[in-house]
Amino acid sequence: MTRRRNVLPRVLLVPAGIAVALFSLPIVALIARAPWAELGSILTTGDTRRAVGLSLITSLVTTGIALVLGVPLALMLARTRLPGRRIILAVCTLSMVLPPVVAGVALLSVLGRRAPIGRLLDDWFGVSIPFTGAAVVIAQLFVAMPFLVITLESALGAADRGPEETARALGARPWRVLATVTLPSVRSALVAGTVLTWARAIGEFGATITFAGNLPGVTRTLPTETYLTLQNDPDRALMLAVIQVAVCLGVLVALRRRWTPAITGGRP
Amino acid sequence: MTRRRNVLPRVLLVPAGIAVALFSLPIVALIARAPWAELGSILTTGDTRRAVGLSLITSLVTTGIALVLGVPLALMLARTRLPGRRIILAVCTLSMVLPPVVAGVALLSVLGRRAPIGRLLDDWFGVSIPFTGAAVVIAQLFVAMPFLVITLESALGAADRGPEETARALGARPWRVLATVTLPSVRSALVAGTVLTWARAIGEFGATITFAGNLPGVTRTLPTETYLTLQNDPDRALMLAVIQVAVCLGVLVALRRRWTPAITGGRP
Amino acid sequence: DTQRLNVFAAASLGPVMADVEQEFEAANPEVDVVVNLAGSSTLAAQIVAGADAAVFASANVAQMDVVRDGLGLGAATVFATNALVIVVAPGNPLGIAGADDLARPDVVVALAAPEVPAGDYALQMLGRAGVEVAPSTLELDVRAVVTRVALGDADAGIAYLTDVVGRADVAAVPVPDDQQVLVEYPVLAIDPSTGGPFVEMLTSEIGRAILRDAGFGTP
Amino acid sequence: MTLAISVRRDLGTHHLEVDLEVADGERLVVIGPNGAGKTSLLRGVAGLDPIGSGRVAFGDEVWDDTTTGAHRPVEARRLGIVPQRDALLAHLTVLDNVAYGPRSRGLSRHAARRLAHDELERFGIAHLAAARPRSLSGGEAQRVAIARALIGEPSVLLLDEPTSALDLSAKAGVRALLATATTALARPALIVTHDAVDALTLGDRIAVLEEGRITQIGSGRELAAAPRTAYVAELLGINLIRGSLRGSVLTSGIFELTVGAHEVPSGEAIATVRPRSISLHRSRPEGSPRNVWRSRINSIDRTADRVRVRLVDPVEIVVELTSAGLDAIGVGEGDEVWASVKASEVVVTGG
Amino acid sequence: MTLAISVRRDLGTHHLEVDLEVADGERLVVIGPNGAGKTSLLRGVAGLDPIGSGRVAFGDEVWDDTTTGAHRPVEARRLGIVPQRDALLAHLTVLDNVAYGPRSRGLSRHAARRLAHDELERFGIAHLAAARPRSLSGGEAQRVAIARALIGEPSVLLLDEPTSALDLSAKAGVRALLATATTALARPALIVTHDAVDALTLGDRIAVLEEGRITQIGSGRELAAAPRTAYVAELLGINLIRGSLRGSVLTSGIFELTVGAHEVPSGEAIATVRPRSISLHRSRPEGSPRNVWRSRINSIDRTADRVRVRLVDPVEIVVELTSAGLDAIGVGEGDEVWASVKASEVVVTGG
Ligand SMILES: Nc1ncnc2c1ncn2[C@@H]1O[C@H](COP(=O)(O)OP(=O)(O)OP(=O)(O)O)[C@@H](O)[C@H]1O
Ligand SMILES: Nc1ncnc2c1ncn2[C@@H]1O[C@H](COP(=O)(O)OP(=O)(O)OP(=O)(O)O)[C@@H](O)[C@H]1O
Ligand SMILES: [Mg+2]
Ligand SMILES: [Mg+2]
Repeated sequence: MTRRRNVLPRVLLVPAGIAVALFSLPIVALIARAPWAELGSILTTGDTRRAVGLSLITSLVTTGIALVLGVPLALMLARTRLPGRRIILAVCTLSMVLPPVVAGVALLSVLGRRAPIGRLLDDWFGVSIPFTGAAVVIAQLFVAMPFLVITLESALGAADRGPEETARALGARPWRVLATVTLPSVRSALVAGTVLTWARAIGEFGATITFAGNLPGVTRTLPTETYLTLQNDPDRALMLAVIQVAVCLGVLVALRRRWTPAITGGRP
Repeated sequence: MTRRRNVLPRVLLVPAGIAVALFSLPIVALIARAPWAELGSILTTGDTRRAVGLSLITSLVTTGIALVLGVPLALMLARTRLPGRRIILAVCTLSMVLPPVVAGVALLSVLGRRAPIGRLLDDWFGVSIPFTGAAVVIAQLFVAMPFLVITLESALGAADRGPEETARALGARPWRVLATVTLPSVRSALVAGTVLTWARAIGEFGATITFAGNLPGVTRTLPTETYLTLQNDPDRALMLAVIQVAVCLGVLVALRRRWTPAITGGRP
Repeated sequence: DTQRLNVFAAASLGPVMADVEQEFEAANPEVDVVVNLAGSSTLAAQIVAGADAAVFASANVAQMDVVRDGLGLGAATVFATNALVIVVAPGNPLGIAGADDLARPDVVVALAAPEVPAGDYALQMLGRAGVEVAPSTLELDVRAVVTRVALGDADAGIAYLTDVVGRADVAAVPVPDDQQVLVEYPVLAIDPSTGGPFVEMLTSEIGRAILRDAGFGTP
Repeated sequence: MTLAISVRRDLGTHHLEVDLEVADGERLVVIGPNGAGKTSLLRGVAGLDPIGSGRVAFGDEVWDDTTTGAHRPVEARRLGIVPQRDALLAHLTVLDNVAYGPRSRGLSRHAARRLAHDELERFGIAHLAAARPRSLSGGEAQRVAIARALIGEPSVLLLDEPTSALDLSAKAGVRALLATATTALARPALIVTHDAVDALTLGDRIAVLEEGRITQIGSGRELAAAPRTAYVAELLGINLIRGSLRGSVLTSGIFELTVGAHEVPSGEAIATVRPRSISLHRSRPEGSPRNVWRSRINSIDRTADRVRVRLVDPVEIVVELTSAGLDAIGVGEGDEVWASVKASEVVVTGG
Repeated sequence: MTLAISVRRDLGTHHLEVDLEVADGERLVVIGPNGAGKTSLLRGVAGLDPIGSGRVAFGDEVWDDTTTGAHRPVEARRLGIVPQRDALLAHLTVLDNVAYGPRSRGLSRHAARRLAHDELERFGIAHLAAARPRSLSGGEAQRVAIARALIGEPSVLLLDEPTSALDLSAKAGVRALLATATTALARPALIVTHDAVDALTLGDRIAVLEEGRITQIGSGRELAAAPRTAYVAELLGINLIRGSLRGSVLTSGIFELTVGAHEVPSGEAIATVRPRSISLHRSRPEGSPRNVWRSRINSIDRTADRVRVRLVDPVEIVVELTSAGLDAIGVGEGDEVWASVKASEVVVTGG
């Protein structure tokens, strides 16, 4: 509790330092190069604010849906002997492997107006998914949810089953076991997977633009806005990227505040 | 050991099923739409084969370097009281949040020939990083390594410290504790993080084309090739995407074969 | 011992550049042409950041200006032109005859974003036609506009003629001359000694023939 | 309602083959050497481990039946259970661990915590309510686990070595609490232990499990009167020698023992000798005892005023004497001694 | 070389304040009630827990000194250690667990495994070599942990309740092995236990730890002769009554006891009475005993042929008698009885 001694070989500081440099130098360069003078004008632009708002909302909705769908999937994969277990895991990974633009095309091939399911939706309900906020969320889900599923599945697979047995022996039904034992025991993986999913969702751009399109206020997210600005006004685009970084940092720090004590609280 | 009863609420099958559909339908659609007649001609094209080779090599090199750098970083973050711990974790996440093209610009701002560090490298060693295989790897590292770091950090943070204490009490020095206890205890997170990193790396495209360029045989990876083909021959591009999916599936299955028994072996 | 010649070319020029490369290498066996294809703005950023480019072939004048300003270089040569068309589904089921029909409420329109050249040109064209269009999406590049129409999610879009040449999954409705805009492709030898000959070939009759085959106009 | 157990399961090195009935209100203690299968049996009854083939039923509730495939999930068996290891839920406080069962069975959080608090008080560990399991001492954790098993109104109690980490006075206290609780509950209780005092004090019946089979079952008194195996005899502090009886002489290998008056027919037989009835001598004793032999001291266990000397060669025998008595002879581990016992102290029963 | 321990650490509810020396070849047993701080002490000495403030030294090797900040990491202390819980490395086989220490100290894999195999054979568990810890029974796991602690040539042995999960014969065997091993090693050994037989059999000296402090230290004989606290007395099966002595009468609350001949001055004093010297009666006994009082039976612990009856009110006293004796009186838990003891059986010592 007082001084806790370092149990790691010192040499590890070298690669760890290189890794930190690799992550932070480009961000620092970005911040250094950005035209801070334009910050005011950018922040007061309706387009930017709409894009930030849309990005935040869609990425959070995506994260929410990813939790609702991804946690059950991870549980099924880790805890039951599903026949196609490994194939499903591999397929989850594939959506990360596709270039995002191809992912967008693939989504269009399913949900586009002329595509099998899209046509049904259109004919029966008059609903068309592309060019809507829903499409943005679906595109983000497709590329970002695997992070949650894979992170969580691995943690669930490694978790000791003893506490679940104990809970059941004490009379807890499946839902209660899940809520009070299984999920708390993989809480840190859940947090990590959620953060990864959210970060990937808010950074998503290729699949979104291909599947959902790009209309200010409806489907134009901050990454799209940044990419477009990069075409004509690279400096301003860097400033947008810095704003993106700042927004994300804000959300992450807010989240960490709420989550981290819960994670590390148990350890002395 | 014989029949193990399902301890999960049945209803979870519904969201899990939706999630599987979300992942698999677009892939199925992709495969259905791809012009299989062209497969032969594509596979015999030197460009395609070079791109597949380059993608495999760079992504595996990236994964290797990510392990060498990322594992120590995750260890440092989880196991020592580094002052900037949380900030470093957040910064790791930021590189995922940036649109990949912006990430490429940021990398150019550090390692471009006119940029601070790039200029030093050029002046002192005559080395120029952009437009080389090294640049491809660096771009992939920048966007893909966070998955390894964050997945592993969370698993290390959650892991019981008891076994490490036991190992030390038995006389194991830090390196040995690391190799025989710490890393084995987070093996499944290590595998998950490695798979995520590799998948993200082999799918990387925006940062690569911006930072490393798109030189056939040198920096033109399969996603870049797919992107370019999409410009001029969309159907052929779909076929390329299917090839990418097939290559990745092959690698994943090969990896799973080697890894999975080790992961699940301990559980009854 | 071959000499390497880096050509930075807009992605839409890919097939053209591949053919010119072949011709050039045949004529100059000691030179190995390497074509770096990407969006014009990406290429411009790379060149300004110090990339070792001998030739820059841009899909628009603005990005060429970025490079010229950034490196303090002289004027570029226009080596190709392009024309806008209205892209529709094969057989033109909605009977779109011209820009006016793009304003119809039953027509889902995809345009390129005004930030990219094709979007800028499309706006100019619509301006000349005096039509106000409410697009459903502003794509990041012109190919995506064609993809939209090809997949059927959009009924019509505005793209370059070269984008639809030889495609069966879309059809083109020509734009009358009075609404047409001038689309120019500039090329510049960043390194005149090595890049000059390549630019020469591109602007020679050989290059022009290749460009015409791909649907480009030649000045 | 009776808990009826019939289990046949492969344990790797041996088979678990147990048929048992535990009546309502009965405390059945299962005792046996390490690795005999006690924990496997308990976990099988709980439904945590497969039972291999067989049947477990509580009254007319079938918990497991491998012929019909009937299975009642663990959580529906209303158990009061203390697992042998890792009993507590590490992420919950002590209070919430104890409240977990009642809460799972539908009580409000408040009511469950109140109940848990009372239970902790009964066990004298209310001051630990807010602690996390990791910070508890071994004995504290075990007391919490027992409190948690007794709370609510479990149908069946399954306790796996509930007192192994407890100090002497805590053991006595917990035994008293267990006795009261099981009597009040009037439900079957299956208690695994290594502790002879636990077994004799708590067990209405004691089942001895050796290598997966029950070798003897009965009240403590019955076991003490006629232990059937060396393990039971040792547990109860009695020497047991199996051999073949002819007349008044029992032969076991090269060892011969003259036994007291009996009506056991010749053939396989068991002789028992109380450790206190054997004397030790430094040299060959003179006088009346019919049985005198030379042996070697293998080990000496001490209690406050007595020592238990284990002799080996030609036969394993434990001798109990006072510390002063041992000092008077002046021998230690590894030394040779003479042992003697009167024939009348050697009781013989059929094999 | 001597292991010199001086530790002062906050344990939440109380303080751990221990000064101890364990000589080379000495087995020091630490015994005490649950939560007293035994495990904390052991982990502090090992370097696994902070020692708060103080100093731990082995010969002239300083292991921890909070005044100078000196610290020798755990792995450099060459310990033979059995932790109280989760002793084994779950992902290694039994053989590799036992081979882990020698391998860590530089032996080749082959040599370490060979050594480990021999050690497992010594403990009679070589057949478990390939098993994973999860599949072991509680007692099997504990034997593996002890084997692992004794392998190699540890400088100091630190064993935390090494026999708690063992059956009776395994306990005796392990005790014998421990005794041999520590004698052969000739190194300090610190052994925590709850088991009086362990303590008296293994302990060259016994340190009694209560609420973080050592309340008595000495050989088993010394402790038995003059227990200083109720805990020690109970552990050794002796009754202890603290009170104030005036002449031949010791007063403790409302209870008065006439004591035997003594030379203790008036004032605070301790009386001890052996449980066997007290008699129980159903009704008030006639005759010579000077001390006769009415009491209530709180609990009864049974061994094979004897029972220990705990009386409460007006004073806590344990009485030991034969099962037959108890049956003859015909009383049970909760009943009122009369107790009597001769004054000459009540030994008094200074407070
Ligand atoms: N999952 C398993 N795989 C292989 N063997 C097992 C498994 N579980 C138990 N065993 C073996 O079955 C035997 C019985 O184990 P069990 O835990 O039931 O013993 P026990 O009687 O409770 O012993 P103890 O008194 O030491 O706790 C042991 O030899 C053990 O190694
Ligand atoms: N990390 C901790 N935080 C708070 N309290 C602790 C911590 N570790 C130990 N304690 C408390 O210190 C006391 C001593 O614990 P310790 O484990 O040393 O007891 P022990 O003598 O080994 O008991 P037992 O015989 O039950 O194993 C206990 O009351 C325990 O709750
Ligand atoms: Mg057991
Ligand atoms: Mg302890």
